[in-house]
Amino acid sequence: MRIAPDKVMGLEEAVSRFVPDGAHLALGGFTCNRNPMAAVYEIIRRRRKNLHIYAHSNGQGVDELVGAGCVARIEIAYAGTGRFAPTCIRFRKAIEEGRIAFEDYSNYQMTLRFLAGAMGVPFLPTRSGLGTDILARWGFSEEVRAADPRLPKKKLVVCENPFGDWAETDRVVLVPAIRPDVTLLHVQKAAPDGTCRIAGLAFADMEQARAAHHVVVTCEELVGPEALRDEPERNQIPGVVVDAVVPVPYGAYPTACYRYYDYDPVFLNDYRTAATDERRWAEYLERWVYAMPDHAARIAAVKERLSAIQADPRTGYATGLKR
Amino acid sequence: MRIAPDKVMGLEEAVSRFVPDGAHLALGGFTCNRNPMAAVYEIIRRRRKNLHIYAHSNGQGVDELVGAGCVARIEIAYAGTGRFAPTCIRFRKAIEEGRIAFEDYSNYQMTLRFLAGAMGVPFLPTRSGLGTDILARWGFSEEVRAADPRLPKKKLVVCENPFGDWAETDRVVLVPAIRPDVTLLHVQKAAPDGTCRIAGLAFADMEQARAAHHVVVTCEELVGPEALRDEPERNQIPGVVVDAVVPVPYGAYPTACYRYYDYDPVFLNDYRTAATDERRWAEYLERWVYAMPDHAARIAAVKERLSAIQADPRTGYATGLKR
Amino acid sequence: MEYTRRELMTLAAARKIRDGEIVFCGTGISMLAAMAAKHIYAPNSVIIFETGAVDSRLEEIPLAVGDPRVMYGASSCTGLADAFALMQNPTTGCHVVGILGAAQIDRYGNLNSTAIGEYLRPKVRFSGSGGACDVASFVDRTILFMQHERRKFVNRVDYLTSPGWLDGKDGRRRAGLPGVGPEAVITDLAVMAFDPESREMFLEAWYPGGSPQEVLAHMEFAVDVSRARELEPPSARELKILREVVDPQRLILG
Amino acid sequence: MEYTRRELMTLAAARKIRDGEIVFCGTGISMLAAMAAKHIYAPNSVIIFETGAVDSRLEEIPLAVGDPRVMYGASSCTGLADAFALMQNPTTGCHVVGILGAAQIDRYGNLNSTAIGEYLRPKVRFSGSGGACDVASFVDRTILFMQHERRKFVNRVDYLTSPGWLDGKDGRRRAGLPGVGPEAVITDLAVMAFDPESREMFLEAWYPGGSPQEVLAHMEFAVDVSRARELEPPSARELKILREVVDPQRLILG
Repeated sequence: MRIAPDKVMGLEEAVSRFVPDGAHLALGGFTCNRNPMAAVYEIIRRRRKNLHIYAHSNGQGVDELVGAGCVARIEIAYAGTGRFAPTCIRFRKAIEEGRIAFEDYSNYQMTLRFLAGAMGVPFLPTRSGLGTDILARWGFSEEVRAADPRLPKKKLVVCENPFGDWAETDRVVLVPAIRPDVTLLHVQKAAPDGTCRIAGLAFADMEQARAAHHVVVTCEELVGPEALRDEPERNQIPGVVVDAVVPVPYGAYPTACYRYYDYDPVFLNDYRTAATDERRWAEYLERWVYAMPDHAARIAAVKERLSAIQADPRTGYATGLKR
Repeated sequence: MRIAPDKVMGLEEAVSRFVPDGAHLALGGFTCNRNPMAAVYEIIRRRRKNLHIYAHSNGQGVDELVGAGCVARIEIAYAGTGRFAPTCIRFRKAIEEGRIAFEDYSNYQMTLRFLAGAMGVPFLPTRSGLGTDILARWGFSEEVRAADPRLPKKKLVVCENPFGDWAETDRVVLVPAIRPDVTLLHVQKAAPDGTCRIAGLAFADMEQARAAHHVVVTCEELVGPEALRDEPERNQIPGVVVDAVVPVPYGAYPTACYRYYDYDPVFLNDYRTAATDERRWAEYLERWVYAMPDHAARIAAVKERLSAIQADPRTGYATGLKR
Repeated sequence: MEYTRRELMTLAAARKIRDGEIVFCGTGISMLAAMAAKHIYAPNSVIIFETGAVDSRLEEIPLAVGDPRVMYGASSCTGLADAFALMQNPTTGCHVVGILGAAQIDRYGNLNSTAIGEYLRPKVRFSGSGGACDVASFVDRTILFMQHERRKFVNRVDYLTSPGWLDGKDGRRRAGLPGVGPEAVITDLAVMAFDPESREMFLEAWYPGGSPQEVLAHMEFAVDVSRARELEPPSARELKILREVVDPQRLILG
Repeated sequence: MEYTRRELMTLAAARKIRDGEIVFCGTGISMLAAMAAKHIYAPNSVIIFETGAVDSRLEEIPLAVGDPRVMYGASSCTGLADAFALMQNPTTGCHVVGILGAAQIDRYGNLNSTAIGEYLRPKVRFSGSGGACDVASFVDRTILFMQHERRKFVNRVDYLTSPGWLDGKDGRRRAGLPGVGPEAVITDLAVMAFDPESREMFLEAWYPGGSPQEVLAHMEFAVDVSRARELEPPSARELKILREVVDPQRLILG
């Protein structure tokens, strides 16, 4: 959080200030939609290490960070991008080869963990997971937890209902709060003070932003200071919780940004091919990330594809897109 | 909840079907804003008895229901309408004269209780109220609670943090879920299937609607079945949770309805005068509620005042209104 | 009329959806089944996604639950917190039918979509629960999609991601779970159901041209086949709507 | 320059608000103080309401926190759940100053806005907590408004609605409450503060024309007056902005 009328800065500055090595990081968006990809690529270009990632169903962003070796630990519910990669490929390899530590939750559990952080409470209750290995199996041992003040002492706790059988519930699972150092979001519109207006589904962006100590927002359009104040009920994120506002057109590419552009099926299919093979993967990173001075250069390199993914004003996506 | 493409009905039918004597009832809106007044007056006209009310900061609606003798019990955080009545007058009299049972909570506690109901969990945690009489003093005794399956066995429970000192929290207050029989809301726009679009602050309407078994929505404008589906992110309430949609212009009068009309300071000041005296109060009820066949008649009786409270398109309220 | 097994799977699941139900959709074939149900048998069913879209119109088939196509024409689009609350809340949750898939299933319909082998150093890692564990925990009944392979119908799942009937009988109730539980498993060979007492899987119907023996040969555990019959093949109308309205590009039908 | 006590009260509270703070507003004079602070001393302060409005512009003075005027020009307008979460969350909550009023106060700044007499059958019933208990529980510091009357500054509040320093010293921490606690009480006679060790109320300043003796005569309990001084009267600029910009209709100033 930061209170200032103008938080506009470049992506280099925002990543340099708010995403150091070892940062605990949450990513907005969902699978192949509104991932903060420009910020992800900037993090990879800066060769950040030892990141601790909190994710619900993050697809593309998580996979590229893991694949580039930026991630030491991840708490996650789902790593996939739908049909393009039912399981994220670099994520899968990293786990099968023992290169990252990880712990599994469900999507609702992760959402509630962000919500608990946003609410400033240590936990929230749910019935999700009773009887499952999500409860029984921990990714981080009791010893690792005891040694690290950034990890809760327990993964999940089952609690008998202290109100008897109120709400016909015998017991609930308590999920511990997450308080990321920084949450990265990509939104359609933002004002200089950080006020954000998200079109379409907000996923868990609201909870992820409010849970974090710092929030970096990339946006398709930077609007004037007053432009979003005429209908404040349409703004999901108030300016006060945001630290940096970075205008980045196509900042979610190759994932979708509702009402602006669709995911790029050509790129995502090429990505799958690249991710499957070590040599091709190294080439991908070199060509598409390290060699690019910034996101604008990356977008310029695919500019012939952009017309195909422009959003139809009626549907908000690229109607009839060859997928 | 009800799944049907067309839930439009008259207010008589909606109240008759969903608000029987003894119903557990939640009211939307806040103090002098967007109270479901048309529905409240219909309930009074039908001389409903023994209602159990769940309210956060409900002002006008609660006061008129209590004053008309419809209410047996109330769980509440705040009864007032701002400057017009810092404490609701009929509410105050009813408590001082021992005519209703009541129990006090804070606004956040009540909001969380509705949210817990909406989430289907028996309780939610907060730090609010530690060390206070809101925790220590119960309005309904342990015996009353034990005898009534509609009341949780305990008012509030203090719980040590099972995650140690996670989130720097030693202990939290657990607040029990509320599941009203019916929630009454007044919104700006609704579609026949129950989809609602609220302009401006939603208060706790979203949580109150989702917590309830049934939801009756009155609306300023009934729109076509497709009219709200172009921008679904602006609809706070999905059709599935709604049981009845009742078009009632000026359905929140004399409280405000953002972007449609302001509260009526003349009426609210007259109301205060009436509420203060038993004879005048009986006259008020007779003239303004019982003698009116419906809400349209009531609005027709004040039609010369309506121009003064029309909302300014720029501000959403009656700019410069003499208050 | 010719049809593929994938088409029959889709229709076998869609036939189980009742009008007026809320249908929770995952990715892939479960999306097809929900759309087919709405277009063929259950016009008043409401399709919801864990991402927060309620009553989506789905003019084009989404390739993920985060696909912008799930937002089209919805009654509301909020986020995950709201969508899962709707399913956990018994008032709405008990009208929800969830459609899920997985990598492994056991005789009680418990699902694994996390890992094969050791959890911490698996032979094969999958995507993880996503919303599957949540849906399987909350909603009234679930319909499961599986490929019918011996390595997938196992005595014990390597990781129990999403609760089925747990250890059978009243296992769900004992664990504190609401909802009814898994109702059917739709595979590329058969429709399986669960015994109302023991909660053990049994064969409800095999696909035309197949046999109970073929089904049993593709499972690590044996199931009761005494109640089984041959499934009705798809009608011309079912196939027409599936092919022309639901997935004309054959993005999921293949 | 002439001024009313209500004007001085408003300004005495407004002077305590720092630039860059988030100001939680209740109804009435606390709204005036927040607006005066923003217009006079703290242009980058952010006014929030429990109803969910964040960074309201307040072109006209609201008569209640549910008044549609709180929505004008805000950065976001959601609802109560979100507003209280912002205050309970330590990241934002520790930048919030809450301005509250009550019917009774004790030496530790504990507030009663519920009832005088027996709780279940009170002599006088008030509105109840509203958001006051929540704000007093969560936020970093609070500024309290009181009428300075003997029956209001009492040895023991009849009902403890909103926590101050509880029983003094580290009482808040022992109870499990975050935040710093009450910082000042602004009355129609004086500004009171709290001792950093004992957390007992003491007299910080009396109003021009008054005296410490006058203050003590209006309280049931005695307080230390040795640190007291006379308060600076309002400046012409303060009064001009208060009268011409903040409440030109004198809706709250009277």
